[in-house]
Amino acid sequence: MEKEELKLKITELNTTATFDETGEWLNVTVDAKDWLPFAHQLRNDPVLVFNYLFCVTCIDWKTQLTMVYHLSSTHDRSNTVVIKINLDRNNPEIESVSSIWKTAEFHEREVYEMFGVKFLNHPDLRLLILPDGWEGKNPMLKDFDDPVNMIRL
Amino acid sequence: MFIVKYIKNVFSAIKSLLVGMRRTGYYFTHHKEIITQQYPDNRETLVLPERFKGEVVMPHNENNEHRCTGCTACELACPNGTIKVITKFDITPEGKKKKAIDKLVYHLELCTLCNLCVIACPSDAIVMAQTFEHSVFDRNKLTKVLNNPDSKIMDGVE
Amino acid sequence: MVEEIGTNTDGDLLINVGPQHPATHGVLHLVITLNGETIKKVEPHLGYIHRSIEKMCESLTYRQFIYVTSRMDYLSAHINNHACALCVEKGMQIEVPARAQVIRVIMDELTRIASHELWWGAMAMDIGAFTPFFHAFRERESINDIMEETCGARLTMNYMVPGGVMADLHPDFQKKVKAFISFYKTKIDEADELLTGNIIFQNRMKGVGILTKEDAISYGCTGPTARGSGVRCDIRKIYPYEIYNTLEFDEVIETGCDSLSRYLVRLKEIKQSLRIVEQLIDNIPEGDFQAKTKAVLKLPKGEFYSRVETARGELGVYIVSEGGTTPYRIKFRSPGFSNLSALDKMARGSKLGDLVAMMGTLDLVIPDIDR
Amino acid sequence: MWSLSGITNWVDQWLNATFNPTLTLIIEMVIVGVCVISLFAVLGLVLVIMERKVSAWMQIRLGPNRVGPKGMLQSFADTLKLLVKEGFTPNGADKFLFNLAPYLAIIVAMLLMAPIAFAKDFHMWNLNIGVLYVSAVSSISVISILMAGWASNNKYSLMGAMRSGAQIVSYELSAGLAILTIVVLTGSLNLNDIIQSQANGWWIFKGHIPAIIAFVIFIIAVTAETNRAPFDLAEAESELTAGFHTEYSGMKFALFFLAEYVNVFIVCAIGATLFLGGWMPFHIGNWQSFNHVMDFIPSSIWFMGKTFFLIFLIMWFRWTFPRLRIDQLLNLEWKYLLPISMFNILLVTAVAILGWHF
Repeated sequence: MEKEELKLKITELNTTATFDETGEWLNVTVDAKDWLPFAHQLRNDPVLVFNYLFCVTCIDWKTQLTMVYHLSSTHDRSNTVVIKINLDRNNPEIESVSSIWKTAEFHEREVYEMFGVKFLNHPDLRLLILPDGWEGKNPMLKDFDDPVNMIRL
Repeated sequence: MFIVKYIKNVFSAIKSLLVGMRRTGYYFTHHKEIITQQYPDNRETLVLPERFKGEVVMPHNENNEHRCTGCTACELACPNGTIKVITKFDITPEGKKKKAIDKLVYHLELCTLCNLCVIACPSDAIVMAQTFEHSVFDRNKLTKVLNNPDSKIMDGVE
Repeated sequence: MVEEIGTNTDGDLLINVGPQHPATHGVLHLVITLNGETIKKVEPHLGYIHRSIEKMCESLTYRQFIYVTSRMDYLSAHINNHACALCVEKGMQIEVPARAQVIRVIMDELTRIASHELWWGAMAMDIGAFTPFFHAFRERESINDIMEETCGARLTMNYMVPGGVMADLHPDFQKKVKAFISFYKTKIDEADELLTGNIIFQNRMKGVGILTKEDAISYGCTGPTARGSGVRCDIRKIYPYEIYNTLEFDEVIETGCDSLSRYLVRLKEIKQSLRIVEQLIDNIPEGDFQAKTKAVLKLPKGEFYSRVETARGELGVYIVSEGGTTPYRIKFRSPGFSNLSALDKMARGSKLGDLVAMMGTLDLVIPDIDR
Repeated sequence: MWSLSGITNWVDQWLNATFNPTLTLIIEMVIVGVCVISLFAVLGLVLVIMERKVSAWMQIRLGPNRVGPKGMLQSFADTLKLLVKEGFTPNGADKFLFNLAPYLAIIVAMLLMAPIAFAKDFHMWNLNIGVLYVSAVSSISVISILMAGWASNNKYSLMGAMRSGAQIVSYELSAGLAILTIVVLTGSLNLNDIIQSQANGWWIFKGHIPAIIAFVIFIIAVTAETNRAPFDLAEAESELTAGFHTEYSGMKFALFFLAEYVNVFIVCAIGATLFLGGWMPFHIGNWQSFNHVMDFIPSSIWFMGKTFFLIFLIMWFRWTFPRLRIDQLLNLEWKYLLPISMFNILLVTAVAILGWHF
């Protein structure tokens, strides 16, 4: 599906979405509170069928956090969108989509510990990679300073 | 028929096992297929390819001269901070100050042998050596100075 | 006297498999809830070998960060490097010379064969057959020798640079690869004789570790894991990169959804990779092995995503650039991480022995999962 | 001609002439005990090096080749290493049972040596129910494994022990039925009588189909009974790290290790006795000169040759096949081996009653 078609289709689903077409794929920015219903629509829409969430990550822009979801469809591989959701850096909260795409469960846990984003209604939001009882800042944030840095030693 | 199928199953199962046993039996009796290399014994005959990345060395010629100008290109190219170039100022015969290396410190323990420094070097002063037996009992021995003591830069290398 | 064996409130046995365990091939830690021999729940605990490569890459330049990615999935180090090089090339809009593209693809496929060979041996060891492990290493060593000669290293080759490859092929390369292919063809039936046809093996693999097509997609499984469930997901076919669209090879798909299908997909992929190498080895075009690039690479502001098919599945490299010499944020979408998340779904209800077989067929490489 | 029985007779006569009968008996028992223990040590050393060499050659490796000529003294080095290692007892373990288990395993293996005829007229105990004794005593070995698994206070060990319990108890049935086939054919439980009955041909070469089926079943069942791959579920290295002996180290581990190998030797010796004619030389019908040459080979060599052939077979299995799963293992026994051996024993009984055997 072409970018324009996708854009039209997505506008039907969510009127507040804003678009950015500079990248390889269509970038869609939505509000955090719209995310869960929007995700449901993307997954279950008979034309789009975004059933394949292949990358979930977060970017720390120092002023805000941006969740990035890369979605694609196994029915039509040319359908790919990048959903971006800006979050408040001090209290990042977003609905979990692990009920829609199972893969999100692990990816969200990774984002949770690395960036401190709280995923609401996540089935098992615990530390996955960091050691149990990790205290202190989330390591992937830009202002995290590792006390032990081999290269700078 | 159930009983025929049962017996067939048993025989095909035994046959599949025998096929595997034939293969291992073949290797049991064919000792020339053995691929073991007796490493410390074959050290003399062991040939490493000339591109093998073992460690970074700085070749010197017979007059104890190297090609390093101390430009720190390797230091900048290194992803791990493996190389530290310590420079000094030599006084040339004409009385000018000229930058030269005092020490090129190489931390083998940090090196990932990625070859980026060798590529970055504009005067081909450092190369990869084909050594690989790096283990020592003292970690400090892995920090090496690549230029020989009292070595000079080769003529004509800028 | 003996203390009470640790159980949870339902009276189930909790077992820690790993971080040091013969079947996890690394430092994977699984907490398994067992009812007798039957698995009720598998809970992976990761991070024992997490080096935060993503964070590390934020302080490295675009030339330097490629070498770090060899350490993610060390069995297909070359393909990891390829993904990174592709992403930088996409951002810089570097045209890679034809010779470099062919060299890259040959190396990728050789790496894939080596990786699958090791997987075959390790997986056989998981289910209790020790001999195939050593037989697999024989073939793998031959590939490693070829790699060593051209790239200068056996495992973490670091042969890719943005714009091409680091050095030209070794003069003996073609001869050695051809010799390897003809040698390998005499040994390729061994896998069938020793394992695939074996009745014990068949019974161990058939019908266990069921991962349906829907689940495979939902869990984001890729590579042979998903292709064993009938998902068409070979990046080389659906988003061809380099010269893959000009090559003749089949995407191997099995629809059994069980461990045996995943096993067969990998075995057949070896043959397809051999086919690709055979097509290319006599047709390496002359020319440069590296494009002319600037000394300092600066990606324009923006986001770049590239993906390749590693031996384990889809590896995505997501670079967010602010226009500097280092990435602002880099994310590696590693195949193992998603594949591992499906393990719980697959393992529930099967026996402890099957868990080991399933982990074998997922082909887990722990540094790839932890990054 | 020189024979082992000649030596034993001479020793017996000399002792009887020198001491009173009670003392003679005690001295003879001590000699036998020393012989068995040294046989254990020798068997352990030989079988370990054999296993390592067999596995190496099947895996296109050289195998041990450093200690002694061609690595033949490797097992001595292994033994030395195990002897000087610390015998570690885990904190939560039941100390008494934990330390008892390896000795129980080795004692069972020792007891099993008693009725075996190593050569013509050379055995410790000419027991008239030898076959029954062997099947009865060998079932004790499961207790040592259960004991080790339970006392270790380790979940892996416990699971290994439980698996092994289920496995050994099941496979004892078909092993027993396979042995019974030969007992029916010979009509005697005495191992020496069974050997004598094979003077004109070994049971598997006599053309009795039930005997051949019984031989195949016997080999499978004893492989399982001795916990050897592909039935090594009690150890299952890739699943349970080392199963019931996970927590054992040093000499206690070595005793388990030794017991396993000695058990393999014993079951192979029983197999050789029952199906391959024990120490009986290989004879072919009316080839008088060939048979005469065969008779010249000492009977002990015949026995050892046959036993080691069976041991090699079991090692060959181990280094070729993948491991079974626990439910498949029990399926194999209860759905395949047991019905087949039941049918087999019916068949052989019919053959024996109708007098079709020879």
